[in-house]
Amino acid sequence: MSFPLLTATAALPAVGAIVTAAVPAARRTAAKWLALLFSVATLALAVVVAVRFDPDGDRYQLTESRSWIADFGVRYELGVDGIGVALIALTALLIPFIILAGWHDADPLETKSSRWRPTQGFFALILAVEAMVIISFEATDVFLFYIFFEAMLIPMYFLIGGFGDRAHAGSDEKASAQRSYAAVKFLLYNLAGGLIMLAAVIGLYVVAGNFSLQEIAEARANGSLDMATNTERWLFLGFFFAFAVKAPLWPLHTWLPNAMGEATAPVAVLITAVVDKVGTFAMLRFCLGLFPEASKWATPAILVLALISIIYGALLAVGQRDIKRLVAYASISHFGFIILGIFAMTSQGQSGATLYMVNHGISTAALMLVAGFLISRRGSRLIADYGGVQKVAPVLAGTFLIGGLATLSLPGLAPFVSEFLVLAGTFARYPAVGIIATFGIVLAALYTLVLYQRTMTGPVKPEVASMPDLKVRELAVVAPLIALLIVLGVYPKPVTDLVNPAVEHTMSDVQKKDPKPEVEAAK
Amino acid sequence: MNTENLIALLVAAPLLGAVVLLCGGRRLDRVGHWIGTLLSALSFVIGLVLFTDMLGKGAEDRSLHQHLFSWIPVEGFQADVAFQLDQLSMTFVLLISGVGTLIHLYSIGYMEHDERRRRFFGYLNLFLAAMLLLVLADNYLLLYVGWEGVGLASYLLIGFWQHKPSAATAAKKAFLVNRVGDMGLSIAIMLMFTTFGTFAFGPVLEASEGTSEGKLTAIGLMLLLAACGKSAQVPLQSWLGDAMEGPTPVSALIHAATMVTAGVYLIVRSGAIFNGAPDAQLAVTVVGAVTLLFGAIVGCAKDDIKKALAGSTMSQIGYMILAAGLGPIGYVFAIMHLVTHGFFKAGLFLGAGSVMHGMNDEVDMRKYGGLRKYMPVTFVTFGLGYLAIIGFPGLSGFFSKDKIIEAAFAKGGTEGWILGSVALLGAAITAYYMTRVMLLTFFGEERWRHRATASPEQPSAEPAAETRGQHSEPHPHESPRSMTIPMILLAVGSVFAGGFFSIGDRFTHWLEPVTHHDHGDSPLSAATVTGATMVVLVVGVTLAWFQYGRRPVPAVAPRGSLLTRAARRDLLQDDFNHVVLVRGGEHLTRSLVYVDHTLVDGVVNGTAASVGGLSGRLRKLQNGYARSYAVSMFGGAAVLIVATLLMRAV
Amino acid sequence: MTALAAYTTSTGEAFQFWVLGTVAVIGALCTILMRKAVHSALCLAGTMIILAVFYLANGAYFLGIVQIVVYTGAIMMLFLFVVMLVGVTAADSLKETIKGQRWLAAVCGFGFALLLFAGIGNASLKDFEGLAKANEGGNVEGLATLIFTKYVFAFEITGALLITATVGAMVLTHRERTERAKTQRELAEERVREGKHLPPLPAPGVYARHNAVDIAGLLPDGTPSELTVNRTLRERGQIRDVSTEALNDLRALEQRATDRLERPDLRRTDPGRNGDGDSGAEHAAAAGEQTEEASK
Amino acid sequence: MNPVNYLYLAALLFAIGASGVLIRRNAIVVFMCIELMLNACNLAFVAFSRLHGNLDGQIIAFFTMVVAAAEVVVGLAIIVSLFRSRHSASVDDASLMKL
Repeated sequence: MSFPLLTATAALPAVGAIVTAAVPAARRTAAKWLALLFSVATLALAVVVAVRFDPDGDRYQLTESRSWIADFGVRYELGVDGIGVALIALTALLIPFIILAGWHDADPLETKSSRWRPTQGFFALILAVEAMVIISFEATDVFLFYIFFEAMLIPMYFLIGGFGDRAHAGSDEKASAQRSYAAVKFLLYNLAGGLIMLAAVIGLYVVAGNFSLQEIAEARANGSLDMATNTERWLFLGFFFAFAVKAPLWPLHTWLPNAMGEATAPVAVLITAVVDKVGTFAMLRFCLGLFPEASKWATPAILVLALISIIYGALLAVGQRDIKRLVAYASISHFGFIILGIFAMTSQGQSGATLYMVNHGISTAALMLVAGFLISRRGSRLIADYGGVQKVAPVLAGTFLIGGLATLSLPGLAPFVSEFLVLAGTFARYPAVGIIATFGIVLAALYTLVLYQRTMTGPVKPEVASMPDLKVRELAVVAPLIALLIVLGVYPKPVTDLVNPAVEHTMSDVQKKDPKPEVEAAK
Repeated sequence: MNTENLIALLVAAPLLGAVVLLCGGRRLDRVGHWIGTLLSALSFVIGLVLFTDMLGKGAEDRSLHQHLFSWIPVEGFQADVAFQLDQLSMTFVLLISGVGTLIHLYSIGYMEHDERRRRFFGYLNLFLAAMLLLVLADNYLLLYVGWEGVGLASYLLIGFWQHKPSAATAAKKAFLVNRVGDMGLSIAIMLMFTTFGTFAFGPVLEASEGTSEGKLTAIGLMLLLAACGKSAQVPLQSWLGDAMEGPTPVSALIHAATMVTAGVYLIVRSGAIFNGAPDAQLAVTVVGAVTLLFGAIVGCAKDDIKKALAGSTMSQIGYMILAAGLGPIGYVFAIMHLVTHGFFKAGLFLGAGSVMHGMNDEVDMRKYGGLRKYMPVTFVTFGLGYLAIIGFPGLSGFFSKDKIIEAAFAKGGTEGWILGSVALLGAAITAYYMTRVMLLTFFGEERWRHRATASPEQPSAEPAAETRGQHSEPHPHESPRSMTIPMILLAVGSVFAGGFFSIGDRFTHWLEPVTHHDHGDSPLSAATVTGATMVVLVVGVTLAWFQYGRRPVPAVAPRGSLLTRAARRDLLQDDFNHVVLVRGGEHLTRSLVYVDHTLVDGVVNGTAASVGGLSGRLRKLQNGYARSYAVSMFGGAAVLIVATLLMRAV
Repeated sequence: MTALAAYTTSTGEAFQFWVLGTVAVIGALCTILMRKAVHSALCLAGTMIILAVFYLANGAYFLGIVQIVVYTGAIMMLFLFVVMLVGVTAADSLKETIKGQRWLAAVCGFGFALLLFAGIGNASLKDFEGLAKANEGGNVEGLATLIFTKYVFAFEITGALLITATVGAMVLTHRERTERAKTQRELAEERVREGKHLPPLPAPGVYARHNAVDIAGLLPDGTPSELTVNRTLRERGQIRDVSTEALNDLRALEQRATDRLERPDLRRTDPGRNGDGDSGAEHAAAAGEQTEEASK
Repeated sequence: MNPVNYLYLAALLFAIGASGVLIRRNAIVVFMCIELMLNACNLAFVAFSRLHGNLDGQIIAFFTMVVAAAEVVVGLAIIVSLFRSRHSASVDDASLMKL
């Protein structure tokens, strides 16, 4: 057996987390550098994975398989398809920026009510999350996936509840109260989903006799394992519920605005750009892979929910007065698009959805991190407290605008490609749904531009008059992301080539063909 | 050398300029404007090169094609980055890059006192790049990129003076309204994708013959929606008036000459689709006709010179759309009017800018008057533009507009009569309001002398207005060379372009391969139409002269008739939007926020609370007294015994 | 008849069962109903003795004796000992603290009894072997053989258990003095710090008629002072309050004194100094008389 | 008379003892009630040994006594130390199981 590359990719940040956590409190900066080092090393490994991965090869590559809990047929099975590779790359790519952006977020507070804040703990937790996310992108054993899918919650809980945003409305006590509320809400929602999923996992074991994704899928394919229709539907619902909470899909979304609002900007990015992707990814891999029939059965309902998410999230984003909550609701709307693309069951839709996961990660990271820099300068999350920033900090405003334009998926920036693919894919099968979803792009423009206008333009507010422009560290965070947005918007071919074969596999899982155009013009 | 490869450079040059200028930082402040101007000039030169090269070829094989790279390759969905340069595109390329260059030049002088001039030129270059991409794309998706790109550029430029809330709002409004149009475009593309499996011009337009009319109508209407958004046609016209918040060169370039005509380009480009969908065509003509009158009426009422010109732009584009809706009869004239309009309207705007420049950025025409002595060049150029737009015989407008009116009649049937007469009416009103502008600005007494401070209801467009102007009496003066030269060149264009095009139907033949022109059978002879046009022209002018030329003009606008007041408010369309969309939207979002907080969240919190309460009640059982535990133990034992007994009994 | 005939006992035993059984049940009930632990213990002892008798009647001679000796003799005495040691708390107030506890208990007990009855009732317990055969070698010998053959291990383990129990009891009850004993000075300072009872506690009231420690001394106003009596007595509520009768005695004495000396009752005519003085003298006289009476 | 009555008597005593355990608060009395229950069991054992005609029942009863003795010793010790620590022998005072 060759060098276990995937294990290494997942293990490296875990080791990094332990090492970082072990750094004595006095050596705060050392811990930061260590964390950064490890995350960059992980990125390097991820690149190796992406290079070693052959898009036209088998469905799952770089596979590893060891027996783990023999009695229950639980195996330590890893393997990546194109989608997995793309998302692992995204995760490994974002974490260094998150760490860099959060460089000072966990420093001890200077306020007199300051509790001692374990700086290195902050970074250790981030690395731990990275490790778990990566391994859950790699796991091809349902049980293995489930374990890390759930374990992720613990570090996230501490990240949200422990290291709050310093820029809060009201007193420290109020802030910490809101923070713990948000953290607990996050935990409860996801645990509820997880428990239901656990039931479904056990049910799957009872039905299928093992946890291996590939074996079960094969068994389903060659008919040696046939579930009763209702069984399959219940299991599907069990899985889907958990993923829909994580994704988050309306009406299970309310934890996200609280979490993103209360957490520091980097952690918010970690939530929405990295952790939540596990949910959509798992829909694609497990829901469609294991329960194709049930997926098709549930598609109409899910499409409706996705539509509601898109429109509803956008409208609420328009209504927000808090920058971070606004971004959160925007993300809800975007997740609606992703889920729409997944369940449109067309190859454009699914490629688009996968691409969307990557692009949304990057664009939200850009927007949210810049917003974080903005907030850290003024010390307030309320849109009303800003105005005319563009005058005093043009670079900050410019990056903010680009992030916003990416969020409203302006052509030429990465999200446009994915969003249009999703829309076209959906439209091809369900024209009405596609048209309604298209309204989302108008609303996206509305909330983005309103946000930009209220914060950046207009007469300069006295509070922001002395606001410094982006520092080198911050620029180092934002510039690469923006460059990436533009590059992927102009030349997304590398990613699509990576994704397409995987999508074809999924399409064959659900035994769906793309609807043929009425006029074969091209031929 | 192979000329295809130059096409990319057309786009690349201004794009490079934009990148350099926007990322370059302050060190470029002193040379930035020149870089921008040179790069746009460069793309104009490249355009000329390609043009000459094209002229060298036969009419049929003039269309060039350049495939750069595959953009979005997905199963069954192939989008390429590829350019197509045919006669239509070429016309636009020359117009855009030419006028663009002139306006760059103009801006050097106009924006001299603005410390963010570099950024301004960056935006202008960005606009040029996007606009060229729009007209050069060989598929609808790439066109969409350019389409949104120009939207972005116009957003940035309208809101260039961001410290003014009005400007920021106007920019946002423009972008949003355009987005509605873009929605139409994207839906149209999706329809094409599902119908034809592709959205490249070639295959789609070929295949559109054999396609069901219903599909084509749907696509056509969606394209029309897009065109309405971009070209400020009813019902999506509301943004154009506010867009005048932007610097005047922007108004000239984007909101008069080029971007707003993108809709016309889209419709003409998709001619094949519209030919297959008469209903869609009818819709197009109706929209055109309505906007034609709408814009003209608005133009009559505005006292803000730029807003008046904006109204005129609206109505002129209405003409083009109307012509484009007429099908093969009208395509050519639509484009022709587009080009000539590009010249004279840009010239008019530059003239207006020059006037404002000399008048301390005063925009209220009622505070002008008698300026011809002070700024002769502006007066002459503006006057030529004026003559051109009202269709004075021999000038550009005359030819193009006249042709459109003919074509309208040539549509035949009642439609033809209605459209034709509407066009005629429009011509009359055009003559009226343009004469009004002319008289108010350059003739009559000098109302700007010893006048009180600026009237509050007309906030001046330029930021400096707050500092200088207003308080001191203006000293009208001619603008610097860099501003007058473009005006002169444009004036030349607006004088001769029309004649040059239509002598021997040059333009028609030039565009023949794209638009497949056919002369409809007009119920009226060309002469009759021309005569009619002349008559209405004279009527309009005299009317205006009676109203504004003879009597002194009140410095503060009289209350005016109901129609006037409505027209001042853009025929209440904004109020409608505000009441219905803005207010309604606000209430909707507010209520949704409430719902999200109380209902969706409330359900969850409610369950949590109820569980908490239940557990609290259960907790009471655990009173900690050993004896009560003992009771339960004992009871349990009893139950067990019962169970066993029953078991044995069974 | 012989096969089906239920094994019956002699009428003597039957009579004995019915009489003693009733007594045993009554004793048990008293055990759980008596307010004072001592009484409960006594009732229990009675019940146990009765049980011993029943053992004997059932042919378990050894157990019968053991029951009397070990249980009633040792264990119950141990109980009483502990009661004496601990049970100073006055009788349980039978007022139930936990709501519904008593009813639940009653119901449970009653229902449980019913269940057991039902169980026994429908068990087939018709024919008794009788211990005649088993006991022919003597009951004790029989038990002994069983203990040392069949149950030898259990027996040994029981021994171990007993040892453990003893050690455990010692450990539990043995109190290691962890802190240094306080010196008198420290105690005094503590008292001062707490600010109560700086002087030693007052002595119980001592009178000629009854000078027991369970009599509270009287305060100047004639009310008894709790402090003067031992805490244990106080908790047991075994204080005899003599304040009233003492006062009555005084009043009677004065009455007699006035009668004997035939002096007009000044107290009513002119209450004054001399009046007070008289009463003081009378006090002394009364005291003198009392001592005389006590000495007789 | 049928010796089964002894069993009934044992059952009755057991139930009484049990209810006593539940009703009384004084730890000592509770203990006595437990003793009562044990004795009831012993009676049952003895009756059973008579029923089966062998001595095993008595042996068990014997062991029960021993165990009971041990239990009493330890239990009373516990009560004593309890009383020392909290000056009361009431079981309710030791309601520490409540959070």
